[in-house]
Amino acid sequence: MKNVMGIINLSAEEDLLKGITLHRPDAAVPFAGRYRLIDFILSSMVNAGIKNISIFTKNKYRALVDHLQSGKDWDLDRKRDGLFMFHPGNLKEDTSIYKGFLQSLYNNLDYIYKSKQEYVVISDANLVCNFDFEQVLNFHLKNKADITIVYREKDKNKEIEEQFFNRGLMLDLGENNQIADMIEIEADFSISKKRRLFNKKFNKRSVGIYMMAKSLLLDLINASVARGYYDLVKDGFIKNLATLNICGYRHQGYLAKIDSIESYHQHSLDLLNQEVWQDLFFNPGLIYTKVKDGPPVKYMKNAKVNNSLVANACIIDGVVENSILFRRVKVHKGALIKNSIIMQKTEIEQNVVLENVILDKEVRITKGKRLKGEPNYPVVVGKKTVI
Amino acid sequence: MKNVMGIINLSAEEDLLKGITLHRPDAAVPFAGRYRLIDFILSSMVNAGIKNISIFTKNKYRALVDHLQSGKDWDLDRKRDGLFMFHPGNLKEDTSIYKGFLQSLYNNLDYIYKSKQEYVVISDANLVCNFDFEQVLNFHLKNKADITIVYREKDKNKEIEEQFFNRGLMLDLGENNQIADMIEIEADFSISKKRRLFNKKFNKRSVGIYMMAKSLLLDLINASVARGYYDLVKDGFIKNLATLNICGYRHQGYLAKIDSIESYHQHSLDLLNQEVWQDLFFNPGLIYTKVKDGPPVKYMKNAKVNNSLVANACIIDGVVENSILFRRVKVHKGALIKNSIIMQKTEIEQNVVLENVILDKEVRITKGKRLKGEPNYPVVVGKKTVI
Amino acid sequence: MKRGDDLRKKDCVAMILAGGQGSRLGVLTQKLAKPAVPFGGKYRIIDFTLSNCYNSGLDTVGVLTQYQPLALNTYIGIGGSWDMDRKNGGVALLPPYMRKEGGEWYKGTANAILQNMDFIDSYQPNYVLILSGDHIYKMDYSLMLDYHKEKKAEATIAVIEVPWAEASRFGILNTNENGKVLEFEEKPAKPKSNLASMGVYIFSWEVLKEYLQQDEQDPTSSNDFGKDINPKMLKQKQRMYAYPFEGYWKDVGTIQSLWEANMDLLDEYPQLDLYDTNWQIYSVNPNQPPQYLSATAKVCRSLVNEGCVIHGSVTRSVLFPGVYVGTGTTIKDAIIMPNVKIGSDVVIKKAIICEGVTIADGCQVSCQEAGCQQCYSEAGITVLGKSITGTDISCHQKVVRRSSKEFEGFKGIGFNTGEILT
Amino acid sequence: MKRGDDLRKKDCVAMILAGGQGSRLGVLTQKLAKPAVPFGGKYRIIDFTLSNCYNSGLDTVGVLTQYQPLALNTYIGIGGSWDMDRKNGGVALLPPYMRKEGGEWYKGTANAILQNMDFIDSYQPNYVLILSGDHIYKMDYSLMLDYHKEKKAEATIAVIEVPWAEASRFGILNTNENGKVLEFEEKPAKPKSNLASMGVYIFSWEVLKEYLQQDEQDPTSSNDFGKDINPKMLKQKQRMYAYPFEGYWKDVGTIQSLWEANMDLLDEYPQLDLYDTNWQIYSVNPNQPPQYLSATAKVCRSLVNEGCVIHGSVTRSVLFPGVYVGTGTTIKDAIIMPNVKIGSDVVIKKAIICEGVTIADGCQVSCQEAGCQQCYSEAGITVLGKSITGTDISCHQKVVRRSSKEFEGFKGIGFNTGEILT
Repeated sequence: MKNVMGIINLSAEEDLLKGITLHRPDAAVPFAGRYRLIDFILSSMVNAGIKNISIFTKNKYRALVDHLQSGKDWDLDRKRDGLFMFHPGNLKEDTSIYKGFLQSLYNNLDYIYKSKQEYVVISDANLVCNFDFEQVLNFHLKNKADITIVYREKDKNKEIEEQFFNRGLMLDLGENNQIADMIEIEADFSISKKRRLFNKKFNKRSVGIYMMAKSLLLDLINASVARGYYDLVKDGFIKNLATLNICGYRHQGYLAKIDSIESYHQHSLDLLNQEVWQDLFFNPGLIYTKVKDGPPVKYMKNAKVNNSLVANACIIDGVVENSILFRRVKVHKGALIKNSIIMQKTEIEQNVVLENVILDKEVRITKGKRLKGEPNYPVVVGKKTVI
Repeated sequence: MKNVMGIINLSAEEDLLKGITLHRPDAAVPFAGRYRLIDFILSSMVNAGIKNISIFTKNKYRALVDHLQSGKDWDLDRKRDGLFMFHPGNLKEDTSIYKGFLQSLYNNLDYIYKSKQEYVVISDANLVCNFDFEQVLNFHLKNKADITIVYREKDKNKEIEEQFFNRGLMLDLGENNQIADMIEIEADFSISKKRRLFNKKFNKRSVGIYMMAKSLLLDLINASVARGYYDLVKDGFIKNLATLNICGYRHQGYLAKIDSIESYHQHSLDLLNQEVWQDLFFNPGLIYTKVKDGPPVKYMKNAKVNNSLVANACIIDGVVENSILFRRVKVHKGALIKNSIIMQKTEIEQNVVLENVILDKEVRITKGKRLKGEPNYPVVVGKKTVI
Repeated sequence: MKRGDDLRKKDCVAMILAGGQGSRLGVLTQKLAKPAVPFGGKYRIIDFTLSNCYNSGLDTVGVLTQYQPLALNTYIGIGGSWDMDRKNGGVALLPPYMRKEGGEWYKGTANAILQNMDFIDSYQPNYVLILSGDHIYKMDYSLMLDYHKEKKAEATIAVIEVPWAEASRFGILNTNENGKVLEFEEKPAKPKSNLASMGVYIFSWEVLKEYLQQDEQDPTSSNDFGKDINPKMLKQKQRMYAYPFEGYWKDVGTIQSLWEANMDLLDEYPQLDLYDTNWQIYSVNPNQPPQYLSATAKVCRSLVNEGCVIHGSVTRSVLFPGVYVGTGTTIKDAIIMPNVKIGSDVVIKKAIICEGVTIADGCQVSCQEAGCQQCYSEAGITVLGKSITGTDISCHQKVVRRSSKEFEGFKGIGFNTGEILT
Repeated sequence: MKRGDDLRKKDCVAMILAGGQGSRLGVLTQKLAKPAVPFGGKYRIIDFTLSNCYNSGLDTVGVLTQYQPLALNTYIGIGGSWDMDRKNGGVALLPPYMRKEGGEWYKGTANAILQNMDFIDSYQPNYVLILSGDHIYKMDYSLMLDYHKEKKAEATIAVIEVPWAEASRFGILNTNENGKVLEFEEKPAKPKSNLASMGVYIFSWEVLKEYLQQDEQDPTSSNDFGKDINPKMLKQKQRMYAYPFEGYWKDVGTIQSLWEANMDLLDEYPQLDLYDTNWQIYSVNPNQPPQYLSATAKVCRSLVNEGCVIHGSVTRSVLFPGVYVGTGTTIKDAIIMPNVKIGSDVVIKKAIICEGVTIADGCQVSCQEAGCQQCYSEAGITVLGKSITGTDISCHQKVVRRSSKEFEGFKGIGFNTGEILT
């Protein structure tokens, strides 16, 4: 995949994870004990041999810059190509208003022009998956597609699946993998309208990964921006449906799109299935993240931990079930944690009981306190809160 | 100097170098063949053993981020402390308006609090010097100063010196190195008023380097921001002149403050004095910059280069006098370059004549063209121009 | 040009002796230098010495290698993990090398330093700190250097109080009330003091250089600090002081002491605290997902690292990254090194399982026969250096009998068979 | 876990032989391995091979060191300068080392590879590329590897056409029209072909392994690729091909060839273009200010690096970083290595001045007596390895007579006296 450049698009972010994204973009939300959301798609690109990767941010990008730094931990600190970050409005004056993804691309057109790769893959950042980009490229070439859009089909009936197929870019797939029609389902569509569209023909959802020739992307950017259009999908894809060969590639492995607190909570707990764990972290490649120094987990005398993921440097003397513990969490004797996600450097004191909660970084729950949410409505506690 | 943290303040920048700062902050302006302005003060801090350095930017910081990256080339890519960059308005929403340096500091108060050093040195970024911070610390401690302000005294009568003392923060030094009074001379003061102030008592100019205890800085920030004041000098220093022991430290070595195109041009040509060259680049430490791969300079058969500075990877077959050539400049046969500054990747074709010009990066002057400015009014040619 | 030129000058250079074979660690050091042996669920032994250097503010460190250095070289690189990839100074790996006059291997600890005099001289240091790469401890060398300067000593030797009963197993220093060394006794039958040398020395470089050169001329010398250099210096009345160190310190040169040092970490409040962020032990960080403990797991009084998947019961044990433990398996008092795959219904007791080993379902690793030479180390600790995948399991393979349960062959979920080590 | 586990597998591993003493370079390699000798005003010789690897897309390189490796180790580190500080692969420095059975120095090129079989095996490569660290050239090894695969060869040897008149100085390969090697001739009196071996080999690893092990059993073997392995493979009818290379290539094993290769760079359009950004030669970049040419300087047909200060005249010469040239001084046909300080009114002709040397005012470096053994190298090139600061200058010091001008002692502006190199 030396001939493909990667672009990660953070422009679509709309603070869907309120409460844990106050100080960070969605892409920098901690996930799975030691990662940030962006690690999954970024590592997938690296594992596919993509060596030129850029990230187009929208706002609040400091957390992301701190996380990625020079790209060294993803092996992207390179003399040629490597990792690039483009922030809005810092090129000329900082008075410019953010207009859309295509505007960001247009502002950095020289970078895209100069890049030596022939193909480009564009991806959203909020995808939890270990994605095989090589297969998409093979599909793209085999189908002689102008644009390939990766989609998922509904295959289970879980509540969370329902949500997933109730929004976003929905595809109507025609013959020969060609997309016959597509529509962006907005949040304010009525449920009955959504159902109708889905049942009719728009029953495949784009996951937010697109592949095309770099030259075509340049054409789309120039043509759209010249007319004052700034949306890649609506202005670049849908308006050109008639003239371009746009194909759909079906992704079949594990993939979760994190776009709400509920999906964050649910998909975090997905990882407690050992098959998902194995698939997500090892297949086809490893997921990289910013490495941190820290000793192993210490299980004390009274520890009882079941069906849980635990990151390094935790010290556990309590009971933990169906939960995810990030780095340096302390669980004292007598504490009980169930169906919860506990972020970095949080301390759970003696005899605390937690169920269906999400604690952000550096929270402290003092002796004997109890917090309980519901699976579809977890209690979220903000960074550095003391309860 | 393990006990001192460094802060580089870019907030005062006002695009004084129009023409070569369209895409960059003053701090990122190329200087002396292979450096950026910020390299001098940053290297001085590093050489003094300061290991925790932060840079507070105002706008257009991408060029600076690209230049500094992880800080590796300044030996600042460290597990503890190291290099930090703080950009305005990216902490919360990007709607916030830039109010002033103290606001930036206030927005990142947690970083300053957490830093383990007891003292802080704050410096502007547009200083060309090889500064000995250890002497300032010794002076500060010996004089039991609350704040030490570094100043220069007028010691020559060159035109450029005149300019230097006609603006900025001017000090009236009393006894025991204590500052009796100070005044900020604004650009719109009449020349006669400036002269009067200077001749009276305000005859020492602050170079923009301040040292104080971290705890005092925190007090000044909190007190000022709470009242809606955001200027370090006017609100933090001048208003507290009566209650604080503010001392002046006289800097005697080479120091140039680059705040206009003319001073940029003149001070660049200062370096053609071998004593200045030696002083600036070796004494007390080395000046670091982003390293770049490139072969040595190649002098061809017709090369004739005198009283000039030449950076690596240039190929020269023409005549160069009293000039500065950045990396990868090509000078063809028959070309004549005098009193000029030629930035990176510029090509000077056959029989071109240049005198008193500043060419930004990647300019191309085609065969036989002639450009001529005056020493106090150099011709400036913008990036990527073809003439 | 004062400072510009002086940039390379360093007050003190540290030299870590990391070339020893560590033959008493048997199979553990067959393809690995002793300082590279895994320790504490995450680290390699040399991490402690390197982290001590960094935490003490020493940024110029030579690591003397000789025996099986590849893993160590790859691991240390240019020292980035210990923040020692510095422009001036940093970590240098120093193997023996050929000169114009030919080359020779390091004959002893003192000879190793002698052969690298040029390296040390290039920093023009006032002092040289000599360290071993195979001790587990946290120590601020800068305090010892202050002590050395304060005493105006030519040599300072760090000492630790050991129980009187054990003193005869150590090199013992007898000092006066000011800490001045009066006498050395190597493993004295009747020790006069309980101050044991820790193998940590500071020398004034100019003085040491002379002794090294002198010692090289002496054909009877074993070119060793403890045996030759230090006694000679004492004899010739050089100012030599003992620096008293308090805290945890352990030489992990034997299977037993290595096992004990690992177990020490499992105390409720261990003397050596790995979780103290003020004196962190740095290491190369593996890239593994968080560990997964299944519904059937039972883990307590243990250290477990990332990438582990545990279905069985683990008690008072240390698990390195990437270990898999099947259902029904019981592990107790054991050290399980990286990427070991353990099947179901296995029993492991008081054992060290080497990196990458695979243990099939139903096996039992803990020899019942106390006299069995193959399985029992001195301390009754089984060291397993080879996978058990076949049915022909015998004591001869340093492995111990299967349980009565039918052998089924190990099939981990998606794990390949580990590499065979022995 | 297909790819997760396969991560370390590499199609081809490169091994650079960098252990040679290079005794024909005399004083230049007294304290320095040959591949670390400075070249071309900026580089060290090994930069060309390392850059070729990087530019060819090879990211796994072993560098075999033995003789005076410290400068080389420090220089290469983990390969960051060549963008080879990669997570998987990268550069590994491979000195000889001790095993359980003891250690031995590298006996020959083949033995050096044999001793590092474990290292190569850890990447499970299909092919191994064997390179020398002392040739100046730009070559895309990936094309040669394609050729090797296409020919289904077991061994491929890169060859270059040399002038027929010089062919008898090289190892010559006779091939059929398809490039298949039929015969080797080492320095043949009457060469049948003008295809000379460049010392660049690709082997199929499994086949090479066998031959290395076989060769080790042969007590008469010198354990060398050119003399032993390749002839044996040919004799036993292994498929061996010659890969024709076109372009600049030079073995810089002698003073004369080193000097010539430097001078070749000064042609108006040199065959080896250092300014071509598509095949850049990477090196560790010094941190020096731009060079300063004063009002009296006269520089042409020369390469001059950063940090130089020039007041005199420099023609057809190569100046490394940090060189100072005083007023009235004339330098011609010379190579001036880093940090050499040259006073006023000095004359230097056809010479190589070693790193850090200082030359006092008025000295003349260019022996007038053609028969003088001390000053003249074979090619009439003076190599100056020692500073001239006193008045007792004689031929014996490999330095040549002062001009008649009164000796004044060199006082550079703020420069300290360079270190004496012998």
